[in-house]
Amino acid sequence: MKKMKITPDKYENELLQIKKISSEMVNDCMQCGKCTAGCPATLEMDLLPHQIIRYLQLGQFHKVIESKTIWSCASCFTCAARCPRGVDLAKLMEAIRLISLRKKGNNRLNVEDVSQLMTDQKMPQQAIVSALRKYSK
Amino acid sequence: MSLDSNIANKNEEFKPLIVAFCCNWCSYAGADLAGTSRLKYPANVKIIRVPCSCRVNLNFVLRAFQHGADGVVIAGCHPGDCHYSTGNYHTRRRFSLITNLTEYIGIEKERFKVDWISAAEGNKFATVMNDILEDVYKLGPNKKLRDARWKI
Amino acid sequence: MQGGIKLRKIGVFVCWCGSNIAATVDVEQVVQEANKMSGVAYAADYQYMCSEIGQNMMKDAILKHNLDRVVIAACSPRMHEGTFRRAAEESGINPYLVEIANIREQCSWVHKDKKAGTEKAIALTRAAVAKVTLNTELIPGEIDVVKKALIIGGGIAGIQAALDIADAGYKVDIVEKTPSIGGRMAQLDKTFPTLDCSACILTPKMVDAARHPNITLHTYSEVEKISGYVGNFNVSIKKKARYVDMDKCTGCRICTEKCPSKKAKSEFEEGLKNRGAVYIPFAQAVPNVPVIDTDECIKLKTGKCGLCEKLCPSGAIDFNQKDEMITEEYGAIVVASGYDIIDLDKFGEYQYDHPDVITSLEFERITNAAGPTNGKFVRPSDGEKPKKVVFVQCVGSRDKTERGKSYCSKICCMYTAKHSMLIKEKYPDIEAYVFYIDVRTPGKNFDEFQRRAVEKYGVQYIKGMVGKIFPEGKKLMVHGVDTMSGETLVIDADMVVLAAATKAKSDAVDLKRKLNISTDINNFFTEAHPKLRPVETASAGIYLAGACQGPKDIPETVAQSSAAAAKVIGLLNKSKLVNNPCVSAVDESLCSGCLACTEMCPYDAISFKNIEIDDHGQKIKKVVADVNEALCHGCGGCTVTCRPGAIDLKGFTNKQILAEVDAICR
Amino acid sequence: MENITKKIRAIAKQALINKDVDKILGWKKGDLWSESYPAFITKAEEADTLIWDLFCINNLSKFLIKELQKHDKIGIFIKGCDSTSFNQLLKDHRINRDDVVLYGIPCEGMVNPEKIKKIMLNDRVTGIKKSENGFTLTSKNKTKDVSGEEIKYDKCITCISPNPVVYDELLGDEVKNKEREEERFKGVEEIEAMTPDERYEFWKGEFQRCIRCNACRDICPACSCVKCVFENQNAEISGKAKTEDEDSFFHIVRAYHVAGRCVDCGECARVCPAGIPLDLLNRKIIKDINEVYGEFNAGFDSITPAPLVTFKLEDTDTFSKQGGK
Amino acid sequence: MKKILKSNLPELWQKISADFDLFLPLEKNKTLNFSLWKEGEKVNLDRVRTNASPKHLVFPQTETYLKIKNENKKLSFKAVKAKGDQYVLFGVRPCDVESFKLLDNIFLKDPVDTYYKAHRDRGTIISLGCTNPEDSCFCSSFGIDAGSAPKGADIAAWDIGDSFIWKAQSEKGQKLMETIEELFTDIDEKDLKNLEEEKGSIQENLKDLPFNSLDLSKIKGTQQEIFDKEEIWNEFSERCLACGTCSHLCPTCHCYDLCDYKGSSHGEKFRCWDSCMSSDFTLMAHGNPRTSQMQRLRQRFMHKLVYYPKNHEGIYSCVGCGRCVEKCPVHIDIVKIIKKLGGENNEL
Repeated sequence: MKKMKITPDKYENELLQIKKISSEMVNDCMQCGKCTAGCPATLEMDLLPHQIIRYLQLGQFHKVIESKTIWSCASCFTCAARCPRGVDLAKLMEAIRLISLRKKGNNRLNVEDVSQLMTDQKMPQQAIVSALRKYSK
Repeated sequence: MSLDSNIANKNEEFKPLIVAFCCNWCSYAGADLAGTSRLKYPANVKIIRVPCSCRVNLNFVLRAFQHGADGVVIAGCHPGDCHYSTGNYHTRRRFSLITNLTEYIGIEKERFKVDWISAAEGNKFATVMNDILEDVYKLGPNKKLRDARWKI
Repeated sequence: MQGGIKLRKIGVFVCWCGSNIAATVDVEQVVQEANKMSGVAYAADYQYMCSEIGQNMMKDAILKHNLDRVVIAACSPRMHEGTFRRAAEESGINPYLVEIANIREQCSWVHKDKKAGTEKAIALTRAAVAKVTLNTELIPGEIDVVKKALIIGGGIAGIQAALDIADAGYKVDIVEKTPSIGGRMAQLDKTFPTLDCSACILTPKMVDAARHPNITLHTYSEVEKISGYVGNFNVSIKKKARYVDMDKCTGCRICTEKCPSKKAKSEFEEGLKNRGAVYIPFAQAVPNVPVIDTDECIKLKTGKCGLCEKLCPSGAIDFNQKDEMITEEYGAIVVASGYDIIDLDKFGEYQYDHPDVITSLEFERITNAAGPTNGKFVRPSDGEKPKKVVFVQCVGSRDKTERGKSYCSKICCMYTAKHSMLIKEKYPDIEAYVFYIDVRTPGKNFDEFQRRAVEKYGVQYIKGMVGKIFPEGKKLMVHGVDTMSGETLVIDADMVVLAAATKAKSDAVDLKRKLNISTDINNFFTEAHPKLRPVETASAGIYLAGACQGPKDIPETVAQSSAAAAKVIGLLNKSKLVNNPCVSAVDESLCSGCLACTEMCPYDAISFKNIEIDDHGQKIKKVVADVNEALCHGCGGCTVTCRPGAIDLKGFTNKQILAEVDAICR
Repeated sequence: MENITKKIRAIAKQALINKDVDKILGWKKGDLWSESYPAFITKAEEADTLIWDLFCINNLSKFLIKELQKHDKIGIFIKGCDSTSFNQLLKDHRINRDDVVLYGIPCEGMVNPEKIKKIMLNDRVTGIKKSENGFTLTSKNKTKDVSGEEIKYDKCITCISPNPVVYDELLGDEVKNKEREEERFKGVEEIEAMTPDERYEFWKGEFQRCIRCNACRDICPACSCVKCVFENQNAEISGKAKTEDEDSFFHIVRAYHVAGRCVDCGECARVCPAGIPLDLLNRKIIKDINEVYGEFNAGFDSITPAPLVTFKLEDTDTFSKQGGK
Repeated sequence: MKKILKSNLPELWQKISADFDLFLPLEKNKTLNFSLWKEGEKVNLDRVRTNASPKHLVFPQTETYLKIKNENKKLSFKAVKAKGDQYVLFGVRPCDVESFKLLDNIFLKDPVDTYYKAHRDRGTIISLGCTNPEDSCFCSSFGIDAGSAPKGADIAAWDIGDSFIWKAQSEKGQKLMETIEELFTDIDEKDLKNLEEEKGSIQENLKDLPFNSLDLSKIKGTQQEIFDKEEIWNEFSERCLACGTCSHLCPTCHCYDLCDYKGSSHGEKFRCWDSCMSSDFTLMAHGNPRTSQMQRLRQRFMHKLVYYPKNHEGIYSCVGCGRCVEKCPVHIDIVKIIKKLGGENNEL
């Protein structure tokens, strides 16, 4: 198994962005694994929830962003509810998902764009609001 | 956060003076802790040590304003934690009335703060000081109650 | 008016504190400015004023320039005020003619800009000079010491402290809330890291304490009120009604066996066993005298029964006993009130309400030969012998959420290792798993001990936590993770032992108020200094021992107890105590006798007296306030209630503080 | 009023003849229609000079301090506000209840000559009479009917203790009409509504007129110190100088010193020769105490401790964000 | 003599205040005082009596006369000159005008009080006849004529209904009137008649004042005898609050105290009004020579009615302005004292 290079600053921006979106402190985590232990969706995961955080702590953003895990997370918040350190992993997962979405490009939503979205009568109000909340950060 | 940086771009003329009366057991220790943890707050804050916040007399506060203070802070142990068991309960009552009275006379409340700062709250000490300075900068120099003869 | 001060010869000494001060404060400039201040006769600076050389430099200057007052511009007075006062005294100046300007903690360390820092340092020095100009010689008063100590709490901490003090020849009273001394340690089965039986080492000490001529036990009693001050505490103790005459009772236990009411859960057995309404908490209890539980006793509730009364061969049962209040005088107090463990109802995932999920303390009882199962290790639910036991550590410890405690409970790693070992020792066929976040075993022979569990007994240590537990039939499905392999795992356990976090006693806050000492955010009592004064409180004469100050294991507790005992002995050994001379004083010519101060004083240190004054030859009788210097703690609250300014605080007089304000406002 | 005067004289006479008291404190009539002043009598024959009319505004209680140093037992006539002052003096341990015989007089409020002069400007008043619904002012060449409100002292209009709260004997029937008591804090609220700068300007303007005569202090039943801090050179806060800062310093400290002890008799404002509304300072503090620490009326009894020498654990404060919690 | 229409007064005030400080009876929150006039202030010339007398203009309540600097422990002293610009004081009633003369007797006699002199010299005083004297007025008892043109005034003025008549009495007055001529018109017969009527009506009003019966010549007894009438002094001092109202409001009281002030790095010596009522009056190292309130109160009236006349050709140190009668919180006033001392003509 090849050695892992620890590169905390390589993905500085991404990590910052994660923090900005999720406002969670990954370094609070003590790797007790309670999130994983309680997670109902681990079967579908290539990286285990606590590993996601571990990799983030080590700056291994690429490993995280490529993992199936972030898409398998059902956001059931069991991890968040039980974490003794008060880290909301679900939020982190969401943040990573967002970044990956953004990487695909053209899905930033600016306040200016909202007006023309409004013209679409079929577009539900809530969708616009939550879209703005998600894609404007 | 520290104001030192901000001071630079504030008008050079105005160097506010904050007189802080700190109880020996909590707030003065809190100020020391702020020091030991190298927290920054502007040098405009000058501390006077009193055994207990209940030692602070209205006269001291007025005298400070008379002689050039732009803000006054009285800091004591949190209610219930007074080293003299009940001293700060009296501070609380007295200065609830006094701060209101001075405000009634025309001294902005922002200039005259009373707060509880424990020996462990170096952070809070710095924050309280930075906050009142922020406010005093907004208000500008205090001209009220000034003793015109004090400085030549 | 403001003048009228006779010329002073003040010496100002500015400290560099290496670069700590000198880096942000232009020390030379401070000295220059100081020289200009009125009253200053000499000013100088030095790298380390607090050093031997620095102090000598000060002493020499005092003699050379016959200075009568001293200002030290250096670190916080909380650091070295005492040092410099002593030095001044050695060179013939009253120690209270020394003032400190705090130009380190409150200046150089908090400012970057050297110009501003220097200006402030000068201002602070000027303030100190202004104050010291008005300082007066103060001579401390003397108070007698009551040669007797009070220990609050009869656990191992209290017992150890009591024995040490008593052996030194001083009287000691132990006040214990429960019917017997012994505390938590009495509940334990074995002790780490030696695995010797807890009772075997504790019981002898309990007996010693009971037998010792200098020790008086007040069991089933509580401290009601504490007044007074170091050397002269006045404590009222409530002795709760036992309904059993301690002198008559022989401890034959007939009553406890025959008592018809058996519903009460035994506190000592952690609720795993019932006890009678009249009971002795445990076999080796000291004193070996039962108490009657008023909530359970049929006689006391309904007036009927009274069986024990009839059966008691020595007629010791006395239903007319009432709570009794006694007041005693003490010179010193040791607080050794112990700890609790958190309740687990907020941790639903661990299924604590399931009978086979138990806390470590319950485990101690179950494995104990004298315990509810007589030492047979069986499941509480069906009395069967378990095959797989899962231990979960950090249950509520290192938990930043409101469910738990942010600190490490310190003892869990070791006793969990102990527990797993005990099982394997007795029943090698049982599988033991330990879920942990970290294993922390600092301490003599601690790590060796824990490794033995792994290496010799094959206890399965899994780095990772348990996420949830589901009962399935007779089994408990424990869902956990091994974070090292990255595998999630499920264990079909028969029994789960939770290492619940320790916490401060629920009545700690109450006790703190009575003692007028402080507690930290977790309600553990705070020591006077985390490193240098670990067993003293901020209140003179009150000391701390054991887990009431923070989680501790037995060796540490015993060590701290002996330390506290040493402090107490040192105190009681003094023939007289000097008290803080910075107390209030009344100017009788100004006092109107309104006595507002007497109402305000937190220590009832101010009373009144009738005097006769001579007003231009005319004799006038009047009432004036009168301060008891021994009781006065010098908070100064009275000075503010005094409208004419008749009562003032030595060392912090109105004039002095006004002078400081003026100096700062230059 | 006339028959109260009769009673006063009768009581005073008896008391002095029977030697129940050594001295009687009451009021006498002056040369002008508008002046009645404190009178102390020791001889029975002087009793007939005592009166009770619309101008007996002087609060007599404070005189007891000085008089009781000379006499063992004193009889005193007291209005509502005098009686609350009396209680305050008891609480401040300045006098003993047993040395005093209290003759209470219910009071419907006193008349302010200044107000009358304003109404009858340049037309000299010669007398004033009670009419069925108000008063009739007579002057050289006309008479005018006015309502009580027009000519009574403001402090009397919003008085909260028209009847004595403590007495040994009550003369006349208690008066019901607590006129417009609820407007007691109107003046305070008006000032509170101003901006800080407006407030400062207002008080500056008022204090400027202060001539430092200390009448406000010397008349005040709560200012009973043997030596006032402003006369204590050592306190270093008393400046005799007439400067803006000294003036405000004096008035702020004076107001605070009577905080929780001021019985709101309003004499300070009444006697101020510069017409500074000092009661607005005292009332502000009273208002705050009521709001922050619960309704408290100084002098309504002589036992409840003053708000500023006690506290409650659950007290809130007015300065910290968390309100002291 | 010239006259000015009341409608022109605002213009007059502006004109004068252009090159003088102008002091007028101004009404500020219900109290009337001589204060510096500014545009929009409420002038009230109807009430005869201002709250405080105008003496503060010539004898400020506080006046610094010496400054001491302390630089690096070196002291330097600097005498301070009297401050203030030229001023015009209008609306002074004859009694207050008279009071200036009484103060002159003290301060302008050798050694001259330079501060007082400076304040006197820079002022132009314009008196005003008392159209409506008040009950408490008793100036006539001191030979002051409320309708006359008092000698002390640089200009004397009267209210004749629609306008004021001004009569210059000194060079100063002359000068002032020249500078403001254009606002004035010459007077005709009718005006003179009105003036006489005004003076007449003033005398009318004065006739039935309650205190007309005062007659100080009836006060009998030597200084010592009066001094010894302790029962009288006791009766009054009993209720005296020892406040300074009387002496501070009195136009003729002139006692002052010398005080020190300590500044940041300097000191000041200043004088300020003192009151013989207060316990620290003439306080000395050994204490106060007058130990009781009785003695202090006696001092005040002995000074007004006995000592001062003794030193100044029998002039009493009172002008009957009636301020003490109005303002004493407990109605101790010179009228009652005079009457008690027998200074009353009971035939009237």
